[in-house]
Amino acid sequence: MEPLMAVSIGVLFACAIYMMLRRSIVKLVIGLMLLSNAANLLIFSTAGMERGRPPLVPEGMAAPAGSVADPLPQALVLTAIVIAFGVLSFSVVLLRRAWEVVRADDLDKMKDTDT
Amino acid sequence: MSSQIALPILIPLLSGALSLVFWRFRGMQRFIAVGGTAALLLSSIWLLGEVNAHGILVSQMGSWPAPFGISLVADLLGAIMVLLTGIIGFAVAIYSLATIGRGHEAFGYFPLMHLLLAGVAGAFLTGDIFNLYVWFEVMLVASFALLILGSEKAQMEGAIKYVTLNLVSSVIFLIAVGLLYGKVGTLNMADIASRLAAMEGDGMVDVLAMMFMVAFGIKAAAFPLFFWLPASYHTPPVAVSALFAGLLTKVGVYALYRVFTLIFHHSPGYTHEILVWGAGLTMLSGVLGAAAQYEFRRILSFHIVSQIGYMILGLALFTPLAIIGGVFYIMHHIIVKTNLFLISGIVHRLRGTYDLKKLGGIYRRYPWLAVLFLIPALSLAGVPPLSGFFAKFIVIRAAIEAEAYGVTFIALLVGLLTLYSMIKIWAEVFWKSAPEDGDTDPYPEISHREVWLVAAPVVALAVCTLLIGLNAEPIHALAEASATQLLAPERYIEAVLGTSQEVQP
Amino acid sequence: MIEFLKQGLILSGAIFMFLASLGLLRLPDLLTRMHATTKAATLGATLIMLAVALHFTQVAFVARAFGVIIFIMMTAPVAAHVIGRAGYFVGSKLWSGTVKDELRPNYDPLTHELKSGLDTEANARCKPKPGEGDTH
Amino acid sequence: MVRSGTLILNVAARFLLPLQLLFSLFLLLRGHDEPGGGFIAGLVAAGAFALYLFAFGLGALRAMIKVSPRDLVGLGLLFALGSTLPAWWGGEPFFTSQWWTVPIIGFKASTPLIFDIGVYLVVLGSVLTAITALMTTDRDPDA
Amino acid sequence: MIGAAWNLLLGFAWVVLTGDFSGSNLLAGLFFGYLVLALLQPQVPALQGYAQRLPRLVGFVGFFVKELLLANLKVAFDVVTPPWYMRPGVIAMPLRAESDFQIAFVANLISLTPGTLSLDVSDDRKVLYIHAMFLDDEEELRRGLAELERRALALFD
Amino acid sequence: MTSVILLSLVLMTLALCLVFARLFIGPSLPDRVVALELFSSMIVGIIGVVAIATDVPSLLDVAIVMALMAFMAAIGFARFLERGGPRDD
Amino acid sequence: MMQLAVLSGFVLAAFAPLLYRWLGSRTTVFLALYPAAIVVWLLAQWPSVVGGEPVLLEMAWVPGMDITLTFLIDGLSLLFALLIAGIGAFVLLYAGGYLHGHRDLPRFLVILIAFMVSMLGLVLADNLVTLFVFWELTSITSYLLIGFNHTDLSARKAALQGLFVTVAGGLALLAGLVMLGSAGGSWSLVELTTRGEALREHPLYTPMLICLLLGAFTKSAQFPFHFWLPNAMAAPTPVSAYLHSATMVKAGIYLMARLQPSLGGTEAWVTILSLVGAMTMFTGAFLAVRHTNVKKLLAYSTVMALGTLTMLLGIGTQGALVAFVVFLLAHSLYKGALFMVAGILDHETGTKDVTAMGGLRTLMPVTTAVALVAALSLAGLPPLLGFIGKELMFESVLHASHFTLLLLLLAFAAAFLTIAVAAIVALRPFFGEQRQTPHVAHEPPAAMLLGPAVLAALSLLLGLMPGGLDGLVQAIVVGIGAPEANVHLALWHGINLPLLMSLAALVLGWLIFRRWDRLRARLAYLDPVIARGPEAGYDAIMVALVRIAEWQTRALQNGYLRNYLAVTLLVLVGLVGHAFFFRHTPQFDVSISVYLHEAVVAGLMIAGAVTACLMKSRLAAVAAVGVMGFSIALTFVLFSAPDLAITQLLVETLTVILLVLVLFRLPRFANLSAPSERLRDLVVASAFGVMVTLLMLAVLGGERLPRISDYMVENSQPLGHGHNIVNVILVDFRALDTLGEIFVLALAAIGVYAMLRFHAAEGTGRLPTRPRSSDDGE
Ligand code: NA
Ligand code: NA
Repeated sequence: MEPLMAVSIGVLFACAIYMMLRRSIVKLVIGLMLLSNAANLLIFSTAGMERGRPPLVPEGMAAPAGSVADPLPQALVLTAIVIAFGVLSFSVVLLRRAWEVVRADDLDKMKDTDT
Repeated sequence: MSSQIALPILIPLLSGALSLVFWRFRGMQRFIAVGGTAALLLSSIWLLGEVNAHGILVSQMGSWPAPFGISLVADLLGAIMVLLTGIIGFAVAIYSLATIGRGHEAFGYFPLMHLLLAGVAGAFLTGDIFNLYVWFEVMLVASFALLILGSEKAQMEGAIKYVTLNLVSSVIFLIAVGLLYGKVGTLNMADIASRLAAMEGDGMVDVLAMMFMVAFGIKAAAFPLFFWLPASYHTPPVAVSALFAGLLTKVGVYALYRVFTLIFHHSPGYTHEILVWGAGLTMLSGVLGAAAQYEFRRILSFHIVSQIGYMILGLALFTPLAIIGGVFYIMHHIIVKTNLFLISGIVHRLRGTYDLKKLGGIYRRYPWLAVLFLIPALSLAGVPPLSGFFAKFIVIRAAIEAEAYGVTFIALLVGLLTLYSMIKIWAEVFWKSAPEDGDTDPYPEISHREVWLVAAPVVALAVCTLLIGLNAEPIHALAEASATQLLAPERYIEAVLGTSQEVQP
Repeated sequence: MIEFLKQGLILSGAIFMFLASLGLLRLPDLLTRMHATTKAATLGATLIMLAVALHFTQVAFVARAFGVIIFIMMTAPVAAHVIGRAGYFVGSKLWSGTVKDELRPNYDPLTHELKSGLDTEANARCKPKPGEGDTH
Repeated sequence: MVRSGTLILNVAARFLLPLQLLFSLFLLLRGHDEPGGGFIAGLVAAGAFALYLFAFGLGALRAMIKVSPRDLVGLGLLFALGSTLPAWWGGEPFFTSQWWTVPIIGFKASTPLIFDIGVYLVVLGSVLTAITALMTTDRDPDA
Repeated sequence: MIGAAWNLLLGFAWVVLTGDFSGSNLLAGLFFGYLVLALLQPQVPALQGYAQRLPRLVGFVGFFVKELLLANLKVAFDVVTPPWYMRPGVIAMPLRAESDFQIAFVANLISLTPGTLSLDVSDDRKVLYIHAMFLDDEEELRRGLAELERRALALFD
Repeated sequence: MTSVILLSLVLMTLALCLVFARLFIGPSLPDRVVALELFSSMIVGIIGVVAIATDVPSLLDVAIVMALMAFMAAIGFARFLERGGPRDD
Repeated sequence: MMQLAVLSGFVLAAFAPLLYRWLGSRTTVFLALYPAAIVVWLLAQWPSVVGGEPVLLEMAWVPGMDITLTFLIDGLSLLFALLIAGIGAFVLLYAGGYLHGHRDLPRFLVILIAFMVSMLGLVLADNLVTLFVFWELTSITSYLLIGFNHTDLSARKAALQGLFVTVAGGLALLAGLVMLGSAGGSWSLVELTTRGEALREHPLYTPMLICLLLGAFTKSAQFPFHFWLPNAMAAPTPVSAYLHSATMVKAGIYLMARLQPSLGGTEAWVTILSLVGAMTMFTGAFLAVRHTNVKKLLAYSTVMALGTLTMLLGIGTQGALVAFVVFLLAHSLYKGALFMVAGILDHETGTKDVTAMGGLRTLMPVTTAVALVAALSLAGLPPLLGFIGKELMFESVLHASHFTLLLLLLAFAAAFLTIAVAAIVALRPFFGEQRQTPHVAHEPPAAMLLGPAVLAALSLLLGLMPGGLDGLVQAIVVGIGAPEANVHLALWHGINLPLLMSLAALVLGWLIFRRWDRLRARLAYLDPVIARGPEAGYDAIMVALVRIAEWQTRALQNGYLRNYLAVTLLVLVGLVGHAFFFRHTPQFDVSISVYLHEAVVAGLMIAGAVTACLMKSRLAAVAAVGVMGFSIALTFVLFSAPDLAITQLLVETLTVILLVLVLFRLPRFANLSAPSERLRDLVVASAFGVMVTLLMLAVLGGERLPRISDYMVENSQPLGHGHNIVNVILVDFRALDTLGEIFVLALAAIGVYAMLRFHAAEGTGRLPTRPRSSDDGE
């Protein structure tokens, strides 16, 4: 499954980047969403994927019998998902405020702060 | 007892949480701002003292032995950076009392400031690569929020670029961490280092090094990844600019130092050579960017970029002397650059603009401010005997001794152009007479209390600059000790992993 | 026996789900599509959860399986109502085969008022015009 | 004017809210042993309030939860930070977990649980802060 | 409501008394509680009609599942066969239900029943607008809907 | 994994594809929202089957959350439409 | 500790304004005591130094960097220090009169004293770095002095020019000093003197020499860097008298003399120094006669003198070194005096134009006398010290080993032009018919006359009794590289070639003086040529600098986010790609086991993402992203991550809600990019995607190490008391991550709240805002 995921994640990243390179801020935000999702999947699948063995210790046991999916990347991804959610909600609102202030969805019209 | 390493992180976190709880109580927030940053400063002084006395300190969070839990590690570089964070935090907190508008205070300025400091301190102290990512994000989101506080048009435009490019950097970092974990199965930096050392010859190490280089290069605003910085740093309230200017990019630089001395130091002929070129181009493009500007804060912003080049150069040359120079440069720069931004804020307060063409006459009206400007400005340009001179001198000496003549030339040229920029500000803002007929001042008089609040941090930082210059020996000794540690990663690894047996819970 | 029942439930649930998706794809207008989704998917999920209840015999898991059934039955119609209503009111086109529409005359798109129409029974009985609904 | 909700939605919200909140507490408390925990539980609770918000509007939500969501955030952060301190008090590194058994009911209290409660409150408070802020400005046109 | 609360209370009391905190024991407690309440019902006015609800509920669920399955098959048949046999339309159904909860309950049940979908309730809460898929026999449909409403409301008596 | 379960899984994921096709085609926003809503309902079913197939009851919690919360997305969309968002958007 | 005594001058400088508040116009007298005391101290070192025993006062500064505050007092530094402190004292007094009542006098004194101390430090320092420190300080302080009339644009420009040129040279000097220190293995001048042999054979000798000389040449206004010096006459005259005659410009000369024993004598040294020096000498003298401004005349003649000194160092014979010392001293004395006279003229008449003055001898007889004596020394006429210097100069040029004829010609030309300058300066204002000047001239106050009078008198005295200098000159000459010397200075050497040359020069010079006005008119034809000289080069560089800067900014910081992004990503792909293909041998282990439904889920994920890109409608794109999110959740379900699946779908749901709430306000998608742009972006995006895929495959296929998570799996229950390992990691093993993460969430919430409400609150005026105290980001 991992090689298939590698390709899928590549496509996801490509989509994300493509969206971010557009001039519309809305597309930029959608690109950011795709980007963080792709990164999370990458962490998840690069560590190896395991079918049907969630990292849970059965009731009454000290450790799972046999191998389980690596819990650490899962915890990392969980953290990353929540962080991405926070960042994304911020960006979404930022884009709305930017639209209200600049009155354009066109990023090319937002270059006053550079020279 | 090294558990207190966490204090410089927990104190600002606590201050931030408390100011959040006291959201509606302005006085309380201001009190926490001063008290919290003062406590941070004290704890960071203590930490540096401890590290200086006892070597690298390690604390295993949750008592989980390394590499399984998260280790906080304070080596000299980390402790120095934390101390600088404390200094800058305290200075900016005082300055903010006078300059931050009520609106900003009412909408979370102080909690955001505390949490920014927490993120920065966390990044300096963590010994875990993913935890570093988390602190980066804390710092980043705090900076996002500080950047947009006020919702001006320019802030929004700047913030979009800032946010986007920094998020890209975070994602690159995250990808690199994911791949690294997949490869070596650990997150503890010391453990990564020792495991990668065992894998030497596997070219993936260099590939991952490139990812980290770009990720941190963006954070550090290195060429050609710095776009977000000049686009945004001049837009928020000046206390925020000062905080950013002093600390944020330096976290990127710190991360480069950490990673490229501890983890990716096996093929410096490849990785560090790229860094050399990056450093040279960063210096040059930053300073040229500044030469094209006529706005106080924009000039200063571009100079952050160019100075970052010097710091990276110290790392890139990768000789003991160069690392000393780099560390010295970081110490000097954080103080000086923050101070310059604070001064730009005072000028703005007095004259209502940052535009050099509209400014003037400050030298005549406020000679004390002129002197206060000259100290950091000349220090930034590397004029002796101020702090910047020694920083530049060591780096250049290292470059010449490493026979990197091309980059030496750039470094010297950039020094000249930096002076040119500072002199431009001096001539336009201070010497030139004010454009609309000299001494008529349409701006409200600055109150005594305000003067004290804005001048105290500026004076204190200027005194630091002078002291670092005139009494360079202790700072140099510190930088030297820090460089020795950085160039002996096995000591770091030993400190982190070696203690793991004793703290077994 | 239980194994056989379980497999039957799973398969039929899967089939209903497939039918739901087919319906969604094939049916001609929003409201008819919603019929397919709300019921068939709910039924499919219910059947599968029954299989789950048979599979995991512990009470806690059986309870959870029934919990899923109950929750999905509570939420699916609400979602359908909300979407259907919104879709209708913003003017989704009705299928040309639609035989009547007793709502249209009682709805004021400007005020979003929806009358019962009981006072003017005649209105309620009026014939629908096929294809209308996009007059916003 | 647009009504904040329909009758059907309102009834559903009124029924689902306690259900979802209860479920979120359930997820929170047994998250240490089964899927769940502070984040997930906080997100579920936030979703529950969001539903209520959509159905009854901002005023009703404010009347119901009384405290400002922002204060929930602050409180949660203090909880989470506070949970790290007992270990320090006992001379162990921060975050070292402490376990106590509550005498009568046999419930196992622990710093990780307090920490998770902090996480729960922060997640809930943050999401609600964002959503209510968005809804508020949605009110007055062109605010 | 009071009946249900009592039942719950008795169930928990059972659990505590037996000292067995498993789910099955709670079920048992609830069942015994129900029995007790059914016995007490004639004496206590507040519990009026409580015991009758359970059989009604069981009957209703059976009715509902039957409807659900049959009508689903009808829709499914139409979906898989190429031509459309359906004759959709929106009808107004006068409501007997009065409280918000009752109205919503009826509306959701109608939505879950294949072939019908509650769109909205009129502002005066007298009429439920329903989208129906098979209006071949409108009167039959209206009768079916009324029957559903009646059975549902009976649960509240 | 028995063939029935595998068949069911394939059937349901293919069903997801059909749903996605509707989402892609649209044509109006409500159509897409319906598709999304159905998508999430189907996932509940799939989770149930996977739970049986892998013998992991913990997955039921995922299904419960899905059943309880996923319809919120539809409610959000509906709100957008009701507040005057363009329906073809 | 004498070092600190000298450097305490900086503190004295800082207190000058305070002193001025107490002492008023007597401040300068008081302050002059400081250099006077230093003179006394220096004179106390005289016997030892002249006795061939240099004084070395050791003191540490930054031992870690081998930087010391050690003072080296040998002949050379003693002479320079005496000149600096001595003339400094007079200049202070003079400034008190010249700027009497000027509101910026206190500030002026601050900088002047700081400059003086820096200059002293420069010549006394034994450590290369310390020398450089003071070197740069003189540049900065002189910048502030040149720009004293800071509201005047031309003064600011001149100051910048001086600074830019000298600091540019200073940076080259720094590089040179570093090379010198590294090559010589020491940072001490004394020690380096003994290592000349090794240094001259060091591979870095030539670059080192060039760098050091660049520093010296710019500071000492050597051709082609001479232009800044005349422009620096924008400074008040005391500054010119001090900096541009006696002290700062001689720093470069000092440095070259210092380095003579370590680096001198090579082919490169002789060639560069004598040619540049001679060229400077001639250029200075020639350009001088074009001017009527008395300060410019003197400034160019200073350029000429500096050139002469450089040339003499280049010639490097013992005679040349003796000539160097005498010429140096003579020049300092007469030029200091003449500048102060020029200042008196300016101050008293209100003009600097010599053609506007005339017949002042009756109004200011003392000044006239002083001017005459100093000018005679400038012209190199007996019996003044300048005469001895010039004769010795001619003598050593005649014995130069290289370019003898060329040097001789240029030296002769410079000599007669200088005589003309001397005549113009000393005769034109004071003799001839009296002219109307802006002020009615009269003798200046004594404070202003004292300095020039003493300096002129010294010129005369030392000319008459040069023997008193023998010891010092000998000490210096031995110190700077003559193996052994036996110096006897005398006014009269009999009739020899140099004397004849002097006579010829006198005649020619006189002729030029007589026909000066016509000559000036003729020379005006040369203006376009001169305008294309080095100064034009400087201007061009400054213009080019700004142009390049602006071009670069337009090219890089162009404001287009997508360009920034594309560049950033391409850099990443380029660097990573290079490392991947050239540093690493990829091994892809593509064994794949996939169930159909898993593949379908992955496909749906991709389909959702691609659809999100293709959709013309925003909400449809959001829905497509939702599909992707749900598919990811399903992937988590299929691959044993229930916690992740729950989180993912909750987050996905809330994100949709959030997006929908926000998008409601936003405009629809507009198609803004051209097809070519889209293609370009597609290439960038694909490159990134391919990179990620390849990296993942490489990691999956390569060697992999055991995981730390095994420990967590083992210990989650026994030590962490939890059955859900992921949760135990989140709240225990890696609780610090989680703590950071909830702060991120909290921060995002504050940010969102502030963004939405701050603005709203301001709009309704509910917010108490102080005017102007909150910064606006203009
Ligand atoms: Na959890
Ligand atoms: Na059909």
